Amino acid sequence: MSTEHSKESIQEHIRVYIMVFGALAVLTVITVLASFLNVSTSEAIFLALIIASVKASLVAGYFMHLISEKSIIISILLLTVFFFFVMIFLPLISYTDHANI
Amino acid sequence: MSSNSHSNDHHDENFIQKYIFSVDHKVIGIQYGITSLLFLLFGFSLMAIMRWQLAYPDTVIPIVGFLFGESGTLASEQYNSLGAMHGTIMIFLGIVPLAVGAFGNYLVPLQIGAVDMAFPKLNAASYWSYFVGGVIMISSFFMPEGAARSGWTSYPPLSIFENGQTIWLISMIFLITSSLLGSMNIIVTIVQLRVPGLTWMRLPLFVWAQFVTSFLLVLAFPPLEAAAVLQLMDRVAGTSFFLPSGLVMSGEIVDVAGSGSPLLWQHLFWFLAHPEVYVLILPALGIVGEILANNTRKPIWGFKSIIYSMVFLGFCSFIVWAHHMFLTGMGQAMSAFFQTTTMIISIPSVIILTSYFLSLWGGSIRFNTPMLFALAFLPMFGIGGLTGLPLGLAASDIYLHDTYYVIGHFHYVVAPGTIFALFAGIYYWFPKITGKKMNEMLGKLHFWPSLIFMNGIFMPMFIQGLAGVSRRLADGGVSYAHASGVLHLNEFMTTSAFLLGIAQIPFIINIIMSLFSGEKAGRNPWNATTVEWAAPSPPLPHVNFDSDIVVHHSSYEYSNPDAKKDFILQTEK
Amino acid sequence: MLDFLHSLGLPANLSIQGEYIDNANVLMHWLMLYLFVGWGIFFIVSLVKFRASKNKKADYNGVKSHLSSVLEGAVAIVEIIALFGFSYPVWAYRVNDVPDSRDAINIRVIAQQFAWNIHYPGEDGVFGRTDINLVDEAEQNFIGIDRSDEFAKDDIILQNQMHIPVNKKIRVELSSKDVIHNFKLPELRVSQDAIPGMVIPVHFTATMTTDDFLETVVGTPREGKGLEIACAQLCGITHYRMRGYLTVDTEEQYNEWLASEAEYLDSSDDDGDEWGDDDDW
Amino acid sequence: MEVPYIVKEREDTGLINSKLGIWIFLASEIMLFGGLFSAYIFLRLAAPPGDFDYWASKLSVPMATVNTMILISSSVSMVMAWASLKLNDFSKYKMYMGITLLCSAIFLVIKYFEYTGKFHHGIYPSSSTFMAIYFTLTGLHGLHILGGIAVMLYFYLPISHGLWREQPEHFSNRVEALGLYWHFVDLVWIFLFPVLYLL
Ligand code: HEA
Ligand code: HEA
Ligand code: CUA
Ligand SMILES: [Cu+2]
Repeated sequence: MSTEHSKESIQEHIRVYIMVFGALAVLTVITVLASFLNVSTSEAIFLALIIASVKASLVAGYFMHLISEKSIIISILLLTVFFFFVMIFLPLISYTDHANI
Repeated sequence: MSSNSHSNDHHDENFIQKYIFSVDHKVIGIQYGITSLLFLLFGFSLMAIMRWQLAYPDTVIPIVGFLFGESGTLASEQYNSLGAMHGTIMIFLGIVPLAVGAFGNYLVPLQIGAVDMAFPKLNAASYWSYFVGGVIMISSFFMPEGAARSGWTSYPPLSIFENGQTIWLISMIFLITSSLLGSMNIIVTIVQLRVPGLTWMRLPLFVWAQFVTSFLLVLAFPPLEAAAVLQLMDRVAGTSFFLPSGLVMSGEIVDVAGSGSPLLWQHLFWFLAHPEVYVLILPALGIVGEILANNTRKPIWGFKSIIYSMVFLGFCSFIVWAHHMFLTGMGQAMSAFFQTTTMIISIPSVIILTSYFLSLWGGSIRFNTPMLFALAFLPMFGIGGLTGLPLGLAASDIYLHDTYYVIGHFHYVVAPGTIFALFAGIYYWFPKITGKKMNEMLGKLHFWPSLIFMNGIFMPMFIQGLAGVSRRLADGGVSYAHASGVLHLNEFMTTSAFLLGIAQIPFIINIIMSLFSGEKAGRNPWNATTVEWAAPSPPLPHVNFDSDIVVHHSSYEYSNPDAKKDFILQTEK
Repeated sequence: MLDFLHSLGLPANLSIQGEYIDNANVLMHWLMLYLFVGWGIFFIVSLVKFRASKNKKADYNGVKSHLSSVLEGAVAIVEIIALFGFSYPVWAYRVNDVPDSRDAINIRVIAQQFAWNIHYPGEDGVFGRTDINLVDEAEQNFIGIDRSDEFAKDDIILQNQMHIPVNKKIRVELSSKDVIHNFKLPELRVSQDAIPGMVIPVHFTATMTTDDFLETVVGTPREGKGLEIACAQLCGITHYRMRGYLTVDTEEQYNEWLASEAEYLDSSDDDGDEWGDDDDW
Repeated sequence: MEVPYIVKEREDTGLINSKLGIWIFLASEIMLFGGLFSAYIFLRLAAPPGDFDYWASKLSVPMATVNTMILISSSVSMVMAWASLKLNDFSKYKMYMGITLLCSAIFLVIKYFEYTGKFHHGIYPSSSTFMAIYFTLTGLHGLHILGGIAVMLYFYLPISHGLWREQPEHFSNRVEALGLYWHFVDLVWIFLFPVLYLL
């Protein structure tokens, strides 16, 4: 940390944090409002997850500094995310496959 | 290392700090080792009682019969308890802690030239969490409900209704936490604490194996933890995650909200439990690699492809799990997917084994005890692995699923496979750990009978399995007509199992005797090449090495034609 | 190889699909045998040839040929053949070729701790209504059949007794009342989990009657013991003796048996007394 | 001899130990919550249609919205606390850490009222599969908050301040690791909120 975090860059960071905070607040309101929209369930799910993912990326990218993180950590996380999706979707697919017989 | 480190502030530790609540990876490794060997012995004893019942159903159990009630015989629910606990203890309290906790802890820092694990306190926490989990697991035998009896797989709905399961779940949460802490530590240690010059491709196979293993543990265990929490909720909070609507238990409608799914548990369980079986085998493969290189006096053939295979194996192990679930009514697409991935995953295993075989060619093979165990590992793992193939093919699994064929398959990989590799490791590194060599004669007296009796137990299981005898039968199949042709084998298997137990006596004697009066071993009794042999035997408390370590060579420089000796220590200039 | 497996203990196969399953098994065992013997010979030769007492100095480079990659490729090819040639088709037959209920004998099997409830639709060919609220063990109504339902009047419900005709497609709808069981007919190479909350169809065609089968086992330890329905999934305390009896009849025997069961149903006002000759329950 | 790379990054990886360690821990946490999310989706598919919607409508969206805001604020104040350390401003650090603690406490209080509100209406985990997963997910999340509070208290109270005086770098690295954990807890909530309350 010592090298890349000069005083100025930290000050710059702080500005970014405040902006991200604003964005998160706005997005939260949007999520709630969107849930009152009259859309089909699948559209609602899609919309809600998109917004949540944007928020999550903001937190991970800026608060957790992932956008400037070292490649080892990024690759470990990519691996994890891959298995995360495997774990979520393979049982689901196999559930629907079960129902077919 | 760093200039302002307080190097000598470890001298005034008292006994408790030094041996009980130590944060030194070597002490923790030994604690893990002793505890897990005792659990191994305990798991063996449970199995001995089961095997007695299988060979002589409903006769009085010799010696320990009084533990099982007035009749002195084993009731079927007791048999189910012993089975579930044998599986659980062997896997989660025996082999994994021994292979990862003990060997990983002790050797990884040494082999990469580090002073300790990256997080010593976390390391101690990991051991104590394991210890508490183990005590809870054992305590379930003394609870009014008794120990868990739904198999180590704990399939709901049975596990929701059967006695003893709550304690099992709580204990598992401790054990999972322990493994998570331990494996995070190992990953960070390997990434961060390698000494200068020790590049990834110079790491010994054992370290690679631990690295991949740790990733499996970190990423596969949490889903089981989640599943355990859900099952605990089902048991104590009356939820119905795993209970569908409309259950009728012994004539009464089960009063829960319903609409849960028993298959959800199976998915989450096997998402862990398949990678878990590679957790059982990878450290063993690593140990065998070390010993083969050392005792053939030549580099491991196909070193790089072995490493790639291990990584690939680890990766693929996450996408094959449902081969344990073929008969749950799986459709065409999923069965095709999972049997294909299962066939794919067998290829890297074949590559690793083939490379080991080819490493023998051109060697100058020494047959000492560690080498004998390591060599025996190869065909034994071969049998186990090969019999995995018909199980992995959905078509043949229809017939073989949940028969003794499966029991035979996996015992060949874990018992004469992994256990032999771990024995080999103990014989091989004992001089490093204690400074004393183990007795060769007793070692061979341990090896040969073990090899024979292991096969005596597990080979007939394939025959029983082909005859269609199911596993987890409290009477060994007496009730079923199709078992009648192969029942006579039970007695033979049981006798072999008891003789196998007796064959361990030389081993225990050997350990104790060598500890006190073994031949002194120097730093490098086997003329080996990896970094741990540059440390004194035993390595210094807390710092391991007595000189600065820099690595100049790849890990198995044996019989290099340019060198004067037949081995080049990695740390030599 | 099949003979060899039989000599080890594999029982005779009595069903059409069983043949394909056995073929897959045989192929895999050939592969295993070749690999094991091949590697085994190499292993032993290496150990003898390169023992330290004979070969003092190891060769740094070792094997140079790339034959091993060829071998690994060969293993992969055999596995591909096994998958495409044997396993996928068997599975497709298993899950996609489930016969239409009009083309097959329909039987419902409802597993419970620790018995198999076998439910025949009777003469009208339609299963009567069942309702879990009607389950009454004391009244022997294990599956909650509603006898007041029109279709239920002629339904035959038995415990642990299953009769099927030979050479006819059988379609079993498998379910469970409590925990997971596994409906296993070893000689017919049928095995399927019975999972509560799910109804899973299983189909098979027997190729030999029980009587003929019994003749083939004369003189073996199995002599006089017919076919059984095994439970192959741990399901509780007496899982080990949860078994039913399967009788494969000729067409005439089967019809006769059906008629006698139906008669029995008519003669008794109490619908639940015909639990057959189950011995040790 | 001490374990190296506690304060100074290792050259080839560019990392200190604790940073890598906490990220691997978070990876395992992703899989833990992933298992539960997987259960949620699986059970939602298996449930009778409309069942989840019906039960979800019993939850209080306003309370959860407020809680979302609070948790996001705590995340910001956490990262500000760390930045203050980097700017060598310890009193600001104390202030921000205090805010974070306060926010997390409020979060738990609101959660407490949500839970007891449900219990008053006779709604328990056993009421339906949705409620079961709701209580399990939020309960586990709450435990994570509780754990976070414990560690935050440690870094807030003077017992840990000796380290700041002796090795400020080491101290701020620890706070950074704590922050990463805390943001993760926030991140989980960001998904829990729409998944449980809104869909
Ligand atoms: C260490 C543990 C371990 C290992 C390594 C494996 C390895 C494999 N396993 Fe096994 N397995 C278990 C432990 C293990 N298994 C356990 C514990 C169970 C039961 C769980 C339960 O239900 O309780 C099980 C169950 C199990 C099943 C489920 C069976 C059922 O319930 O119906 C299946 C199905 O696909 C399977 C397949 C495989 C395959 C394809 C491999 C492959 O990875 C194997 C690849 C290896 C080879 C192909 C060998 C190559 C060797 C050579 C080529 C050389 C041979 C020659 C000589 C030595 C001379 N295993
Ligand atoms: C790692 C896992 C592992 C290991 C090593 C073993 C080892 C053995 N197992 Fe086990 N077994 C399982 C995992 C394991 N098992 C599982 C998961 C099941 C399924 C459970 C279920 O159905 O749910 C099972 C089930 C199982 C069954 C089937 C039960 C049934 O289905 O009804 C049988 C039957 O014979 C059996 C036998 C044996 C035998 C004879 C050994 C022998 O190989 C034992 C060898 C061990 C020793 C010889 C002890 C060595 C100890 C020492 C040397 C101590 C030294 C001590 C000091 C120095 C302090 N096992
Ligand atoms: Cu029913 Cu086992
Ligand atoms: Cu597996």
